Amino acid sequence: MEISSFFANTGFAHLAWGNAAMIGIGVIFIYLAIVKDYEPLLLVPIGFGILIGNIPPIVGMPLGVYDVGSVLNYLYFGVSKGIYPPLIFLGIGAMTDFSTMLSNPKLILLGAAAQIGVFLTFMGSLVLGFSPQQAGAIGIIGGADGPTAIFLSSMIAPELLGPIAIAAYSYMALVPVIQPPIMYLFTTDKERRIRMKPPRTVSKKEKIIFPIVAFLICAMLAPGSMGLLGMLFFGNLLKESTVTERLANSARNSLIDIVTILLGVTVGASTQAQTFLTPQSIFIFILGALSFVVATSGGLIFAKLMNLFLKEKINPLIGAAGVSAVPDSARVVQAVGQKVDPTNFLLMHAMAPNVAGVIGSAIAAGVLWSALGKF
Amino acid sequence: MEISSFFANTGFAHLAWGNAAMIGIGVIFIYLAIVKDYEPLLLVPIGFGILIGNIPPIVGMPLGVYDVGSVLNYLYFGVSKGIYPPLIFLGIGAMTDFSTMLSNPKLILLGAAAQIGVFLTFMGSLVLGFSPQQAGAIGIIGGADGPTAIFLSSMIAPELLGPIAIAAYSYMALVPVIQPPIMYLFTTDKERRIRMKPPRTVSKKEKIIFPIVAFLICAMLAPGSMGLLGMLFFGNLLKESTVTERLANSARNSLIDIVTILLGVTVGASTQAQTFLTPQSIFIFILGALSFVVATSGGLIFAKLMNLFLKEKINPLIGAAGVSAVPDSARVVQAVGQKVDPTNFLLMHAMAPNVAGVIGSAIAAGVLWSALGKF
Amino acid sequence: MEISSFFANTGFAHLAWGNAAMIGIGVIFIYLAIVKDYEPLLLVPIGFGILIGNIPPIVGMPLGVYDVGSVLNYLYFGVSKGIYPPLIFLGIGAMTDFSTMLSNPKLILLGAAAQIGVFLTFMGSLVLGFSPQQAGAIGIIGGADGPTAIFLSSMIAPELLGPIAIAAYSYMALVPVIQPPIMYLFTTDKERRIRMKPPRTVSKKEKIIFPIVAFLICAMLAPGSMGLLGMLFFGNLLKESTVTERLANSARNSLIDIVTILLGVTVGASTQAQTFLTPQSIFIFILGALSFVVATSGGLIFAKLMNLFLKEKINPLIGAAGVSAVPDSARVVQAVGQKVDPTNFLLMHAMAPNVAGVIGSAIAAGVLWSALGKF
Amino acid sequence: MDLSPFANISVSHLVTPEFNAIYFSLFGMGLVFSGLLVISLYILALPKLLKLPGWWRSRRRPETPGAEEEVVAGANRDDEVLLAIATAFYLHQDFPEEQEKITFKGHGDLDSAWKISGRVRGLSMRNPSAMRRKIGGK
Amino acid sequence: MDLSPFANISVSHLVTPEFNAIYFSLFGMGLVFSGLLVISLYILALPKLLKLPGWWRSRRRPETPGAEEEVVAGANRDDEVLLAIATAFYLHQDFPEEQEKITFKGHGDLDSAWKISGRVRGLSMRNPSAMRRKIGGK
Amino acid sequence: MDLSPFANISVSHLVTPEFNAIYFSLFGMGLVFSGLLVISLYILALPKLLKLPGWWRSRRRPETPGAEEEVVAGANRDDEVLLAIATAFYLHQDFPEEQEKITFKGHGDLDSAWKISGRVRGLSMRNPSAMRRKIGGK
Ligand code: NA
Ligand code: NA
Ligand code: NA
Repeated sequence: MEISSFFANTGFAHLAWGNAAMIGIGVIFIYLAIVKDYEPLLLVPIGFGILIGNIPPIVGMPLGVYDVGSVLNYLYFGVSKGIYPPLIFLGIGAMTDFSTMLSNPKLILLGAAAQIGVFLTFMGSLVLGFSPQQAGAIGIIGGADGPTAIFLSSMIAPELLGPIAIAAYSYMALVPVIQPPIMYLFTTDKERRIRMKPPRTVSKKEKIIFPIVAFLICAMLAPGSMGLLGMLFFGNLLKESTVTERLANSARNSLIDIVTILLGVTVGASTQAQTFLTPQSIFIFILGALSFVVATSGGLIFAKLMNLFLKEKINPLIGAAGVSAVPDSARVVQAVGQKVDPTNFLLMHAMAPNVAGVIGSAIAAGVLWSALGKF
Repeated sequence: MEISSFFANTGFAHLAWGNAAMIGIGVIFIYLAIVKDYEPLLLVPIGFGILIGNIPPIVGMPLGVYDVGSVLNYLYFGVSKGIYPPLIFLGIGAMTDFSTMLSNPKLILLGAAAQIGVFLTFMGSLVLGFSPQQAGAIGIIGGADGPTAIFLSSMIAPELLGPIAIAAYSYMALVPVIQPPIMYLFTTDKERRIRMKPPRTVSKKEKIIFPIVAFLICAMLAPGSMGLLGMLFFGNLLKESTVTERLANSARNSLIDIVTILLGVTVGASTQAQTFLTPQSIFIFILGALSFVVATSGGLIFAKLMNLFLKEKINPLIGAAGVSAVPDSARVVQAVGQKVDPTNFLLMHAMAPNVAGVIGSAIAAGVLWSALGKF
Repeated sequence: MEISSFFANTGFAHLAWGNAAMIGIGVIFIYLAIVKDYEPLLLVPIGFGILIGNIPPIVGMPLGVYDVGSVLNYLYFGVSKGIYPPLIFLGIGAMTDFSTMLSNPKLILLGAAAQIGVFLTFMGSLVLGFSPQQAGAIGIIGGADGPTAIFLSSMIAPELLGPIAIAAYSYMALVPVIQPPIMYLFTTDKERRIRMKPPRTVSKKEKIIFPIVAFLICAMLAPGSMGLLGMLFFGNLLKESTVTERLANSARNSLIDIVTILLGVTVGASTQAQTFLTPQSIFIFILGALSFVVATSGGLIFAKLMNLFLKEKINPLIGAAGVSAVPDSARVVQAVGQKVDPTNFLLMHAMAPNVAGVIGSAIAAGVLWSALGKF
Repeated sequence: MDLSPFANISVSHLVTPEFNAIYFSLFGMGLVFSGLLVISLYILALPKLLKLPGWWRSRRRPETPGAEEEVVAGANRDDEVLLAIATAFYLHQDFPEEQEKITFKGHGDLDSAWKISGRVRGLSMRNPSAMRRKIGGK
Repeated sequence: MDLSPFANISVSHLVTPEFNAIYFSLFGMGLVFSGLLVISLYILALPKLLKLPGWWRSRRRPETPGAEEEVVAGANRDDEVLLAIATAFYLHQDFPEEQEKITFKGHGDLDSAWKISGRVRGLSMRNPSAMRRKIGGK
Repeated sequence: MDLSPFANISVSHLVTPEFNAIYFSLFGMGLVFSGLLVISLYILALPKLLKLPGWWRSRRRPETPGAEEEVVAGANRDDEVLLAIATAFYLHQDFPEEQEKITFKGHGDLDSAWKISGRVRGLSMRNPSAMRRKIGGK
């Protein structure tokens, strides 16, 4: 066995420019997370995962997420089989308070309107020559929910999981940069000043019954959304039931943390330059950006449409929260709203379309899966 | 691809009455847990799981626990392979205090007497035409320990796992309703007034040595009980050793919570009407109720027998705690005892047969497994 | 089915002297952990695991770690596939403070010097007739890091995993007994009195950038160390990044605790006398002891060498901390140093070579893996 | 497609014999809307449903449970309190030096932590004021 | 069996050539009883066993450990205290503004949280009063 | 080898045609040393690198962010405070009896616990004194 073969084994020998570029991207993710505080809980694990994934591979040693028998491959199992996303939804459900949504149900429709981004991007992807399955997985980026995007692409377009996941999380992190310009474009100063009356009190019993009924409705309409929404509403029932607090607590802490760490680092590690830097990926990033723009616009415009019929007007800004990316887009609404009127608190109202958007894109994912999963 | 096929895919199209009935049962479980506070940590997850499991299945989409490749199927793995029960026993061991048992060892025999319910139900099941393996798995319902029942049936009668698990947990939850009448039937007012002298202090060293020796005794006698009792006593050693507090803490909190959530929801989801609503299931529920009655009676009667020989009498009510269902049956003893004498505290004394009953039914499970697992 | 066959099934019938001896060893492990407080978080689980593993096996019943389909076999999967060690390193990274190392980088070399123990033991093992793969796995015992030893042997010499893991953890626990004599042998009273000036303050930014750069350096030089060091430095970034505190918290608490419990008990259970009590195992324990002696000596001597060139001398005792076994060997340094000068605080300084030793042996493991994993 | 990514771009992909993407997308949006619409209608209806007398009774029961229940529930409520006192006293005799700690442990272990959470909740639910809250704030 | 569940009911199932269920059930109950009986006998015997002088000595040792041990254990006990002071002082100079927080962190990390739990326990065990408790309450 | 463990002992195993263990071991130690050496050199160099002006600016920015950022960040800082007051007030009207608990829950849930940790950190980073600490203690 030759020493020279050692140097052949050291990463330097194989380091491709692509890997160097990806490592740079990983460092940027970590930088944005730490210094700009963009979705740090996601970007730090993904960013470090990108570093791990782009250490040039060694032939014959199982190291990467795609090498059968490697540790990363075992941990990646939860991504490739779509196991992590429902578990994350379980934790999210256990920490979500649906009361603002329950107190003002008409705002829920804004969460539906934003899903136009999903379907327009789906069609755009078809035009660019992606297969229907791939197009569906790319379209769901517009849902602005990382777990939903990972779940659907693991089911119908696993070959694109890496770029789709990275695109989804990147744009979710960039919501404070992407959305404001669109919000200014589609709303007048007068509209941005609209105040909404404080939401009514929601009884404990309404909160307890909601997740049960909402689950049945969604699962009946789109069984494909059952995996994600089942866990989301189950987690919420654990939270609201008042008798399972310790379970809700573990679900929204240790469970979701551990799954987030494993999902983030393995998704990051799945971006080996060799497979990641392709024209397809570039298309996916362009389409992803488009989908966020369309989704945001859809929410804003639908809010203005609703105002044509509503007696007490809603502030169209909250339409932008329909893309979900909980709770960042709701914060952006709050921030933009306060710029014109510092005493106007839109955050609570924006949370309604925000969580509705999560449900909406899960339903959309279910529809895409049941339609495209077959053939 | 026809739109009509979409409506075919929406659950409504397939909704069978059976599913509707099961969904009703799931809602009742959740109602009992929240309003009646019956075993909420088990009934809420199982109840919601029943809802998930009875959304009518879609052909060609992996959604249910039995569909290979579905998320629920992966999570159900821990049930079907008997992995979750030992982990739950690990957590239970890390939160169980055996000192009342150590301070009054003769009460341990009450935990053995209650296992008569296991073997009589076993014979009853044979008479009803179940195979020996199925009969053994049904009999263990009388052990009044959900994890033990799931573990044994996953090993020798996986085809009945769903109904057996549901029966076991349902009756454990109903212990406050099932046991009192039997307790009144078999005990006189005078017996119910018997007071027992406070248990002696147990030294730390006794507590530390106990799980080690107890494990060796049980595992030597019934190696089949090793998986469950090994974890139970291991968890208890972590708790008592005084030097592994942080491990015991994680075992009795995040670990057991996470496993309980996954076990509960997947066991619930395994009750699809199509496979669950069979004459067999009805027999199993009848036999399960019977086994609880017999087990309770066995404990009460044996306590009265012991009093024939003991100088200082024991209160026969605590015999009913021998069925385990920790700690509910011990609480029932306390409650019934206080009804005749509000200043009589039986809870501590009832904990001894109660935890002994856990060990007893694990041994019984080991015996049944090693006898029936073979042929 | 004969009753006699039952007695044949009870453990007593099969109990071999080997099992009895191993059970004795398990009890001793637990005794040392509880009474002597030697690495209790490892020895209690391993010790109890030894008890579980040496209940005489029953033919036809899947109970042991090596029986396909048994619960222990599923839990052992994380050991046999090398999944647990990186997860433990993740937690260790999330609790390690590299600032003493950052404040006095030259001490890092002591952590390299101690790795001489790894390679001399490797050669010694070859001489004793072990295969190169086996020899490499045995050599890494000298790294004094249980997870690293388990990871490497699971990759290149799975057949020796049991004895290697037990040897590694045993000697780590015995560090307070093994090291002091060697430290007295190689150092003069005058040297032991050397005081070192307090480490400089390390900026938050240095702490954040360190894990990223250190990972890239190590992974490029020895890609085989990527799995372990990737998780170690990732965990450390979660800790230092200041924006992912909740993830770091779950990693260093529930995650590492749960994995430690499962790893400890299954590694212990893998020591069935039938496979464990072999001449090989005896050789492995002799070689393991040797490796600890050599590693300690290597660190001490290299420290004295450095003093020949350094203006401000370092206390050679801290060289002994280069073997890692974090943080016990650093504590031993502190204790021995204080014996001659009760006001001399070496603990902080000893932590630098101590954590460097962890990195050093992970690199060594990477080198051994990439060299021996092939043929 | 990797080689010539732009070669394959065409609007014709939207409508193929076996799959009409435009038609499907409209349907999909429709389903998303109808799903969330049904949910919001249900939410609007719920408060009224909860007002129905039948519901009141069924929900009221816990406040005035049946005889059998009463025993258990009632007794439980008492013993929680009395037991604490009894335990504290009995332990006081044995480990005077570390009263609090052990008292807590003793209680926590007897009435296992695993169940206590549920139990405490249960009591608060039986407690009228908590119950009132549970039924709807006022 | 699903079709005619009642057809297959018969007591004859209890005793078949290859499996005698009654016999087996009696044996099973016997095993359960003997297992728990042995445990209770052991529990009865244990306190007496622990009284044996030999045990005392072996268990006493930790209170008066051997020379080598003494160094380490003794030193450890001191350094925990002195180190805390030293650390507090040295850190005070560097980050006066956030003393507590960092002091705690600094200490917690140096003497890693991962081990501190075990360590603290260890100290308490070497501490005579704690030891006394450990040996049996009085 | 199990049968005659000592039969197979020989120094010749160290150097075989396909594998020279001595050579390899020297190389291995070399690699370990070089790895840790590079790390220590990097650590020595880092503080000087961090002094470079370019770095300062890029790191300083968060203290004086660009216009767009300012809006969001600034607004966020305010709303955290104002929102707390507003929420407390609005909730006070509805559930006077359990103010604290609900106030906390309300806030904790709206601005989800899942994100709050990151958010709070973020604010502290934008807070100058915290920032100073982050940049290096003095
Ligand atoms: Na969405
Ligand atoms: Na039982
Ligand atoms: Na080491």
